Amino acid sequence: MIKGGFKGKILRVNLTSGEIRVEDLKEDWAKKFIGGRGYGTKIIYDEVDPTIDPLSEKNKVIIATGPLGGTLAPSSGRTMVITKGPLTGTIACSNAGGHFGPALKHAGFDLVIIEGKAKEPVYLWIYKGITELRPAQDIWGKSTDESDKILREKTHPLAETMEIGPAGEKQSLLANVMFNGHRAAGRTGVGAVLGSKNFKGIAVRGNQEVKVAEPEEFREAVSKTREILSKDAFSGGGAAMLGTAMLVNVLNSIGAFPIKNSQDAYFPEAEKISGETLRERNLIRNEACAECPIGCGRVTVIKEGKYKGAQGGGPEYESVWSLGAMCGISDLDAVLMANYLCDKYGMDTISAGVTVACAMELYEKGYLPQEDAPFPLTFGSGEALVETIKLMGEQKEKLGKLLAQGSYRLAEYYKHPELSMSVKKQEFPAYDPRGVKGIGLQFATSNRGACHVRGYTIAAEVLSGAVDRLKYEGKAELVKTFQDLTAALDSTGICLFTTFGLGGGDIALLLSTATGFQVGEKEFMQIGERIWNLERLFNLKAGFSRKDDTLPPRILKEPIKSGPSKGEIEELDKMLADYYKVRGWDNDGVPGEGKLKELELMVD
Amino acid sequence: MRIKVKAFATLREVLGKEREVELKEGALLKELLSPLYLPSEGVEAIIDSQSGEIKPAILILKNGRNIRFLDGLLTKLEDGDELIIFPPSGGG
Amino acid sequence: MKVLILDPLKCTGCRACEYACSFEHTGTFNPLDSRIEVSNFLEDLSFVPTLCLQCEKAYCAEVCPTSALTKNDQTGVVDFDKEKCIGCKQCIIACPWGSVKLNHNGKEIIKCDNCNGEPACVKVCKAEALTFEEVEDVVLAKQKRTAVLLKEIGKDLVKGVSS
Amino acid sequence: MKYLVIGASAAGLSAAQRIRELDGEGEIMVLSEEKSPPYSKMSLPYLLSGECSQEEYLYLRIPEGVELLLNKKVVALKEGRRAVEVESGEEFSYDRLLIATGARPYIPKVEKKGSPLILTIRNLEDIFRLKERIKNAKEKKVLLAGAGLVNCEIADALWKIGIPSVFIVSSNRILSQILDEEGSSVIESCAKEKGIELLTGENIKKVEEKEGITYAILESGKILKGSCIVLGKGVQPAVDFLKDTGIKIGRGVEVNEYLQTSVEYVYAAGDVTESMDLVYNDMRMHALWPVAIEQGKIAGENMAGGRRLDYPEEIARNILTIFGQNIFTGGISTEDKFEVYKEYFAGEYRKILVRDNRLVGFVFIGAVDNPGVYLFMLKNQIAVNGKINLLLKGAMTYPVIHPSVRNIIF
Repeated sequence: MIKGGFKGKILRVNLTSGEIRVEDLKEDWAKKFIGGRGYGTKIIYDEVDPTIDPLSEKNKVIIATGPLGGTLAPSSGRTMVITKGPLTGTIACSNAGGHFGPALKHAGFDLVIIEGKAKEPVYLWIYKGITELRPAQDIWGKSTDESDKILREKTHPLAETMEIGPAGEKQSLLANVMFNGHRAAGRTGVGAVLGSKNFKGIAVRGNQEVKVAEPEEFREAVSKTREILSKDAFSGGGAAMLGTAMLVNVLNSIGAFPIKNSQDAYFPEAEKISGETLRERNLIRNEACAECPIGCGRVTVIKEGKYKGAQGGGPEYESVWSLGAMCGISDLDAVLMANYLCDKYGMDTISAGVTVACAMELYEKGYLPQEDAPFPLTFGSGEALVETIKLMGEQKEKLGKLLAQGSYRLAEYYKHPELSMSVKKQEFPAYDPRGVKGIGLQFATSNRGACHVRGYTIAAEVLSGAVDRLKYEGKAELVKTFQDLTAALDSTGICLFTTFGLGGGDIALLLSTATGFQVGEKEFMQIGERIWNLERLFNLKAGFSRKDDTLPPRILKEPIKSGPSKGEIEELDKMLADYYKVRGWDNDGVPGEGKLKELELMVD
Repeated sequence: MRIKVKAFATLREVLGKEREVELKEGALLKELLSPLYLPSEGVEAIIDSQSGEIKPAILILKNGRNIRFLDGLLTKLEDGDELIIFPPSGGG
Repeated sequence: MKVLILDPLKCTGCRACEYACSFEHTGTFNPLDSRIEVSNFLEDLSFVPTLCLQCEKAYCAEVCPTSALTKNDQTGVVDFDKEKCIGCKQCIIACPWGSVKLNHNGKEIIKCDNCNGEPACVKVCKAEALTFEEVEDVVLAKQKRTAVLLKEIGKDLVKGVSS
Repeated sequence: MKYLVIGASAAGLSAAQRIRELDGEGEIMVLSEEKSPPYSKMSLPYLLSGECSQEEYLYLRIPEGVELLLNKKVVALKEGRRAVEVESGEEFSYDRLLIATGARPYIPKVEKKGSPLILTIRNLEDIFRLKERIKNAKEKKVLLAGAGLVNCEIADALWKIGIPSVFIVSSNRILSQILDEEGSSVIESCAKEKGIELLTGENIKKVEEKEGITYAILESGKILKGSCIVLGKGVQPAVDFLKDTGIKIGRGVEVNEYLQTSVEYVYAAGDVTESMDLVYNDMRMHALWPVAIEQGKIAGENMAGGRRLDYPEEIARNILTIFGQNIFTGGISTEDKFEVYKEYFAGEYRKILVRDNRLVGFVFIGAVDNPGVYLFMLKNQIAVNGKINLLLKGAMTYPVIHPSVRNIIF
């Protein structure tokens, strides 16, 4: 019996048959995997053959909330999108902020399973528990912000929406899933899977309550956690002041801020694209996701120049970096414009920026011939960035189509795959492993390709400075801890940023009082480990192995040329074997029977 | 000797964006982080007045290296060093 | 006497106030059970929280046939006595601000009661868009607020709904 | 100054209150024809259903310093002498008079045999009589002649206390005075679900009582059995005593914009008056509780010589909950006119009518969101400016109407 937190209902939408079914949430699964990422992964693991083509009809997409979504738990607005990712071929889980997740709960559902393929474009309307698949031909082709507007026009002005843009429709491997046109579940190409299913999106509005199992205890847990977050200097003030882009100066100051496709890791012009500058030049106001006391979201506008008047959400630190420094660009207006465009097309800003950077290096080195480039793709050119993003988003010309497949496939096409700054074909985020050793191990072992939010060791290696970023010792444990914590956290429905203030115990307390499950810190971390291993099992079955747990040769061999981390390379081998051992896996990175038994994953 | 001190984010309000400080040769970080050389509000934001230690999660870099992994407050400064101070931060 | 003050320019749209309000009054989370409501304007990502102004001459109280709604001179709050309420809903159509509302299932009347002097919404408003402030002369303060509000609104009425 | 008010309901008492506020000296007297202290008539169905748990809750507050006399039925107005005469022959003089006698149920002619019980619901005693009748009847079912607001509320109250009922209506649907056909059919199906029957195109021809059972013989020949018959065929202004006076009567007592009648020093307010309708642009009866309160206030203000307030044009509006559904209507709600926008989804019916960029009517069944804001828009004829979707879905809120509030601290 579900006592609280969860609504206890799952919506299964078969696009092939048009059938929509309501199923019960399985309590034993909820106990073992919580909701969100964990529960969604379990469904994908059980129902989707890991070897399928991610863009085939057989793939499924889970849109999931967690048990803390729709409550007053801090920052509980996350929505998870789980599928087999087309960019990587791995299990994929991307998540976004905003208000969609809570709205889905208020409409009566913990998660939605999208399966099959519609003959014609459709969208799903969920209203107070009543559902309907409706034609979406006239929204197909529209940008995500337009789509959001039309969906709300067609359904309810106060509906929360989820949508793909032209990138997803055209099955770009960089396609994301957007929420209300400005919050993104960005990575691994999840939007392309929906596009392949002719599924434009969801509009949802509900009227149901979300209950918690132990209201009084939950109230206390909420006050306590909100208080901790308010007192913490970052979550209680700094984040609201500068947004995530505050990190530009931090990472650059330690010389781990990759520039020009990671040819170096120090950007002399960083200040021009920093959070401080963004605040001065472009910030209109802060925006917060559901129930979030941190409020890191930016609403910005371009005040002058060619793009004057353009306005939107963001950019986040990662986007400022990928579209800025990584392309050698210090023109903040161009970066903002590129960021807004990515959102409109429904493209992951990180992968898009890094792919542009890759194209620029290919071009400058002469590997990408001039006849393939409609204009010079030179590092540092804001105009080239914006135009390249348009090519990519609209898949115009030969280059546009190539760009839309991401940096790896682009570089491979031009015979230099080593110039793709990616792991398992997914582009790097904004941290140079050569300057922060643990994050390199995290990139290499992440279950969805290069990624910072599967295990944000930056918090310990750089921000709190609890461990030395340049040492290799202890990083395997550190990475495992962060990975497990995040996997469990992503399953509750609250935001990763809460962990700057909250520990596993605090989150476990929120979870326990909301659901009535007795989960302590230890159990919570174990749930995370269980999810992590299940994701690994999926990837192993999909054909991934130790050889894929690696980093681009540049990171392993080319020392950083300038700045505070000058001379550093990443010696991944010093950590990888250790990591497998800490995880209880064999030398090939395969979880042993003992580990699977311990995690109660054997039956599967 | 001259040391460059840069501050970011909220600390800019109390320390200024960037300044140069003139110190005697061989001075330690501890000596620099005093009202003698920096605005007292700035020092208060960095140093816990009770314990005299650096406040948790304040990040101080000397030439890009976290001073925690050098000699902490006893880190020796040299002419031309660049000191960067961040308030607690996070990101993603 | 203390009154709730709203500053829409500070609102980040997190809706924690709605959840806190709902939880305080029902023990569950449902924005539709919240006395305070945040209007979102996605076009420009701006947000406006609105709640009961506790009018000096309250339309809701005036039309209530059973005196379930009464102005409390001690607290300044227009009190709602659920026991006396028969559910005729005259109050919700009388309030031009939409501050006396129906709950999520459309069955009960809900109205801001300042949480008996400790508003739950204020406690969770990290952005400080909502504050609970002591004012010396509530009537005067309210008159001033209403005057400002009405002056601005007067201009709006001529223009009509913002497009 | 001597103020006399006839009628102790919403209009009368709100006028008395306003007069008292403005004139601390004058004598204020309110005459009521009823024996019980003033109570809220619109709440009677709630007393039947039990939603109003105590009779006292219905009693209206008598303003301080106002003299109330019960059991004084006014039978004549002596305009020359500035006095009224009550049934007992007693006379009450005035300097200013307010007619707030309200309305009485319309009773059609029906053949009766034996002592059949035909009730109307207007007064407190009516509820007690109905309850008593049901209690003693052999056939526990109420026959409702007419399906207007009152009878629908009675049917709903009866359903809540477990008593079945049957509607007998001459028209083709229920609530035809406030709903369009789609709206009616939504409510009819809800009624059906609750086991409430509906016979359309029928009239009661004859009523008989045999062995404690009431029989209604319909024009079609059909015979229905029940505990009693409740007549709900609308109301008429209570103006009998104004016959042969100078008070002009149209649909109701005619008043000018200051709520003065055609006779000097005599005002009228509430259900007894007719008033200009803002959207229909003609004189109509707006026999509505909040209208009575508002009119009472304005009449009181003018009688006490305050600022001469002119009474704004009125708007028809209704909000009620029957058979588990909320219904909210305003302005033009029974027909499709001008620009019509409607939607029926998930059991919710919504319709708005727009004329010249202004909202002129609406029907909301099921979800009733921000009704006060809608009424405000209707009353103030605020430009809609293309926000049709927002308006249709019930999402109009005051920050949308008043964008300025986005930028001010209040």
